[in-house]
Amino acid sequence: MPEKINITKDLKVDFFKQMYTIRKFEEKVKELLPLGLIRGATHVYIGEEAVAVGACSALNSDDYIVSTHRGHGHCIAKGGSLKPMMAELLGKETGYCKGKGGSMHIANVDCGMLGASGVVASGIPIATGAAFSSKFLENKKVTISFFGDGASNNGTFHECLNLASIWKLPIIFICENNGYAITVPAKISTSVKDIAIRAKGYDMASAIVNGRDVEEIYKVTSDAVRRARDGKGPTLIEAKTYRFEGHWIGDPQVYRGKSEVESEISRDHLLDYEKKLVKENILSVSEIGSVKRKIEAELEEATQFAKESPFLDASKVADDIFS
Amino acid sequence: MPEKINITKDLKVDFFKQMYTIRKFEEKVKELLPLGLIRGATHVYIGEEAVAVGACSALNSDDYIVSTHRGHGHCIAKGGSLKPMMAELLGKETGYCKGKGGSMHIANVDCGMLGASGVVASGIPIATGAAFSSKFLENKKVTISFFGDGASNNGTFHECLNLASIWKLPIIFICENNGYAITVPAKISTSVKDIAIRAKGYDMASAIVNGRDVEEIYKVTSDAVRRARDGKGPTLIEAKTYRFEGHWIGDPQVYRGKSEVESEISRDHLLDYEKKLVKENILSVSEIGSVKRKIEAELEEATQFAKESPFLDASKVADDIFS
Amino acid sequence: MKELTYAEAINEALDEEMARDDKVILMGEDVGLYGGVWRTSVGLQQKYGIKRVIDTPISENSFVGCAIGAAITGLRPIVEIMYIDFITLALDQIINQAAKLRYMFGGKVKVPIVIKTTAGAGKGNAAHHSQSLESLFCHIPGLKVVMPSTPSDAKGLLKSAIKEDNPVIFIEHKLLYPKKEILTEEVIPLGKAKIVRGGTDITLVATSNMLYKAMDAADILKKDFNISCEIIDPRTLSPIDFEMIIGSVKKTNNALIVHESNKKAGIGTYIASIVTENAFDWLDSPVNVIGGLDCPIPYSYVLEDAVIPSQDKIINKVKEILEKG
Amino acid sequence: MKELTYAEAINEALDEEMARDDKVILMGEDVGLYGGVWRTSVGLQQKYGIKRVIDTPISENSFVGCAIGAAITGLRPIVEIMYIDFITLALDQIINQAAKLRYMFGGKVKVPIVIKTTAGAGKGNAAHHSQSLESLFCHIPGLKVVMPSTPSDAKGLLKSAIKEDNPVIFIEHKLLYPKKEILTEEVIPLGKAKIVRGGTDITLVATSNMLYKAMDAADILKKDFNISCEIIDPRTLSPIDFEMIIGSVKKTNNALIVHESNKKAGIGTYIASIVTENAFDWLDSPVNVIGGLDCPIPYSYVLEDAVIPSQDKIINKVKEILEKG
Ligand SMILES: Cc1ncc(C[n+]2csc(CCOP(=O)(O)OP(=O)(O)O)c2C)c(N)n1
Ligand SMILES: Cc1ncc(C[n+]2csc(CCOP(=O)(O)OP(=O)(O)O)c2C)c(N)n1
Ligand SMILES: [Mg+2]
Ligand SMILES: [Mg+2]
Repeated sequence: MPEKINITKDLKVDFFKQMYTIRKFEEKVKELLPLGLIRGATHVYIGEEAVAVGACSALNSDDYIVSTHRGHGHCIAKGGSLKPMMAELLGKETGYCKGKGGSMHIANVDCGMLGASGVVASGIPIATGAAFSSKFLENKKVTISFFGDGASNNGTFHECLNLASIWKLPIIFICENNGYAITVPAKISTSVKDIAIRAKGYDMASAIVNGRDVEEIYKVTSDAVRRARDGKGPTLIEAKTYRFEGHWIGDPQVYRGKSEVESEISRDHLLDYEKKLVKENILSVSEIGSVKRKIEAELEEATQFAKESPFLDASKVADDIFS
Repeated sequence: MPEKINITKDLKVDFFKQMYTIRKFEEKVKELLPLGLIRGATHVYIGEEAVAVGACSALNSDDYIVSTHRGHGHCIAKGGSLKPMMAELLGKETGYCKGKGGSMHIANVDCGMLGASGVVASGIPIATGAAFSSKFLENKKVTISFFGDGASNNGTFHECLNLASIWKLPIIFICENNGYAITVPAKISTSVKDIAIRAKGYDMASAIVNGRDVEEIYKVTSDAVRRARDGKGPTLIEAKTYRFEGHWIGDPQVYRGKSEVESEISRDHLLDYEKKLVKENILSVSEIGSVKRKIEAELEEATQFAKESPFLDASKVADDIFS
Repeated sequence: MKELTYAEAINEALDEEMARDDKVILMGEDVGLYGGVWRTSVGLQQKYGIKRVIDTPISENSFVGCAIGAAITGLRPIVEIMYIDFITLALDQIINQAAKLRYMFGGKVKVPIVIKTTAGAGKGNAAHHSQSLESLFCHIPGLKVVMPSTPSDAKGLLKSAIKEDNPVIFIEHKLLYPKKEILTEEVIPLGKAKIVRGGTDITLVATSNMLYKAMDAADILKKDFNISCEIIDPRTLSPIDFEMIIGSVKKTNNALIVHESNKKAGIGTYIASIVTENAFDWLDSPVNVIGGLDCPIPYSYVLEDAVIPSQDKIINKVKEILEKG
Repeated sequence: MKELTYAEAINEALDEEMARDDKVILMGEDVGLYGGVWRTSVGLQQKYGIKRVIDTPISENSFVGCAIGAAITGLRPIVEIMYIDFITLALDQIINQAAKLRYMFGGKVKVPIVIKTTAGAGKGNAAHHSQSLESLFCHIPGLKVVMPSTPSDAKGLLKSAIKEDNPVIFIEHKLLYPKKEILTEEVIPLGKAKIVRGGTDITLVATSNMLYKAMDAADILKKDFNISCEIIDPRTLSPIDFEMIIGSVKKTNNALIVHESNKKAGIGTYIASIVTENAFDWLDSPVNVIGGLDCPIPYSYVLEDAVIPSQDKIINKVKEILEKG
């Protein structure tokens, strides 16, 4: 791990704010779903916040990311605003996608978030293409492609790592290895324990990071970003993480033991990071309290905004197919 | 490389016969194509004979292989007869596929040759499935999946190596690395020099063999076959080989230098093996001569048979779609 | 006589066929321990073991291909693709291998494989989890395509599909899983349509979940406008039972086809066209087709509702057809 | 005024568009150094460099997806899929990403990508290198589908496709590459059909290589039976120029559609159905469709000939239609 990268106090505060925002956003989603305000398959990011936050903080605002079916965290970490996000999840005209995309297609192209995708692993080629563009246009932009452990068994993973390697693209592949693909444990579907080892098949740099350690993720990603920007090619980073929630709201989680889940949740990086900031005298307990209240208020406002926004009129349903 | 495997004199003679048969068969194909007797995309195996012969000789007659678009050599090595093969290439009713398949779909299911395929890398899943069957049925059969260096960049390669590994299937993946995919050199399309290294991404055994050394291929494959039969799972074998001919008849071969081709062809394993048999006192020069004449005569007979055979009547064109 | 849901009926078909023939296996994502996200394989891994009910990695093209390879070497695999939208990843193996292997090899192999999946919108799952792609498969020679609308049909047709020696694409509808019915316990042969309701003024051909919209529309057409609809559910879309459909149209002299997938280059206009070619002189009006709007499926329910053929659309089209005719 | 082959005309369109706009790139297998197995990109890598004309690995789904990603971030990629049969590997990216990205994102991106490929039988390449799969793309909302029949159309339409801000599937025909013509040098807009030959008795709608079979059939029908055919080449299959087709049918009162792909759930019966819905009262006979035989493409020329629509089949069908009508 590159030690030279310095993390300022402000950045640490920012890490906390973003992780807390994601956590609270997802809790709100969990609340609105059973009410029918949010519909359809919706996947929350609770437990994995540090990955998106650490990784996206290593990017510039005009760099790109391509997300997964579990995209809210990535969207927030890449600078997404809560109002159009929540409005999108409620299917409203004021949402990022006018209510046409919803949770699984949340996108905020203006801040380089090129979209979530409902088809597992299908974002990897799109990300590879964004990196291809940046190299072609010599605009020094870097792309992060997020995907899960399950996705790493899909053919596009292989094809794109090969493409990125032969073309030396400015891209970082971040595998969020949370150990499961819906109900299927990685150990029965994935032939290697460490997905990072697959980088060897493409002569690619790789790293394994603790997916609960936002600072480590930030540092390792920053290093990969620097190398990508310098034309030194792609990196595969595997973040070992854990999904605290079921794959869907109400998931009986027959595929993992209660004790496993409890023990994982008991090591909550968000609480730990809060304590760490206090211990390092970066924020006092009361400052933390006010940061939290501010975020909660913003979230309430966003929810209100989303609820009050109109639906796009049905007469416009067939707009936006062609430009 | 496993040294304990013994190669009998008879087997060595057999290696030579098969390689010579393939060479002559392909030369006949080259002769018949411009005459219009054989049509369509047809890919000859000249230069790569040792791979099919060494590998298939390690199998039992009821084991399976799945071939590629370059399938004549595999078909012969797995016990295919020249008459129905040549008849198939001439599109005749007496061909293995009644003239419906042709060169790119040559198959001889009865001797475990489950077919060539026109779609690169598409045979890998089929082979994986044959191995799945054998494990399921506990019939101890082993499957070889042949494919090229180009195919190793396709997603199915990745997906199937993962499947074979997690399910411990009795399969051997043999990559015929001839350095080119049509006109595209492996060095610009393939991120690693040795495709065998990709086995690491699936926790799979692997080996690199000299694709001109039929005995080495036989030994390494035999070892992998034994392990597969014993339930010890799959192996990836990379055979470094070279295609002496253009990808198609008349290929101007702009993608590789004349001197490269000449130097490669000058090291002809078939001539070398002939000399070796003489040197080892396995066959005399005159015995080799009569072996050759016998094969040539058989081939003439097969060609005659194919020419004289009727086409399947057009009225039967839509048979064989459903069973 | 027992009442089962569509999901339970499918589960029962799988169970009975697995009990009958130990070469029948089931593979797909989450079909094992969990019993499938649509709950159609609940209990099967527990009953038949992990050897026969297999959770796969997310490798659609390859596990379908693997099933094809297994099918030509002695097994009878059933593969689940969780949503039909993801079948796009497996189309090479389905179109180029499953559909063609037997033909390319001159009849030397059989390909007894069932690919079961689910289609349709209505759950707010947006563009990647809501499509109706049955027409793609109907276009490909060498495949059979089944789309059951009722629990009894689902069970009866799935049992036939599993017994079939050729590749079958078996398409469920995600809104139908909770639908209940007392099972008829027939084995239903592939390729046979069903007259769901007799009528005299117009033939409505409706597939999958659209059957219910057609029935509701027919109720209102009868009650409010005294229009009598004959309703046919083709059940198998390839091959299609033209005999029954054309017979009905020759009687009613009018026809409307309703399906959820897009109209353009779809199965509906194919039916319309063949009916027209064969019953032109009997037609009082052009055969019409209502399909889903020519648009990806949007997320918000306001928009989603606007793309799926509605009862009102059917009612209005029937009235328009009969007024013109 | 110069005479060019279909392949050369395509090459010229690529060349001119690459010269005009330095964001236009070309990627695919063997398109670079060698100039493409169909010779449509000869000389382009030499002229525009390996940065803009890129030989790819055999990774269809991913290099198409990569091109889509590049398209939404500022480039204008053209991707070649060597044979349309292999596009099955890339359908997830085409159907789920290219066709839907703009819509799913509420109009926030443009997807200016051209996927060029070749279709059709006739060269003894058998089942994996001979299909006509255009209908699959016509069925998917969000894609435009072009199928030129002449060198001038190939050039004019490809130039329009490259300028288009939406995904275009551009389907060449492998038998047409050597076809020569003095180029008209028009830029041909997408979505416009062409009346290739005026006539009064029946409208023949023929796509791609079938245009020539229709013209030959029409010659004989004129000469031997005094039947006058109006021949329309739709050129763009999605969106389709129904105005011109329906206008013609209202004049001739009869129609036959001919394409090489399978009839079942194909573009032909869609055209037939829409024409019938809109011109029913003008029709003297049912609109008919001739498609390829419902069969994988066999290898031997005897069998291959039997699956492709023939001049004789067209002649017989036209006579049958007009006798009945
Ligand atoms: C191609 C495809 N196959 C299956 C699915 C259904 N599905 C949705 S999420 C998921 C699991 C993905 O696992 P992973 O990549 O590890 O991501 P995670 O959900 O764990 O974040 C699956 C199988 C899908 N969306 N796309
Ligand atoms: C999916 C697919 N893409 C492209 C092609 C066209 N094609 C035929 S052979 C070939 C090269 C294959 O290279 P490799 O796997 O190395 O095998 P080799 O020909 O060298 O034996 C290509 C690209 C194809 N048949 N299938
Ligand atoms: Mg996971
Ligand atoms: Mg090669």
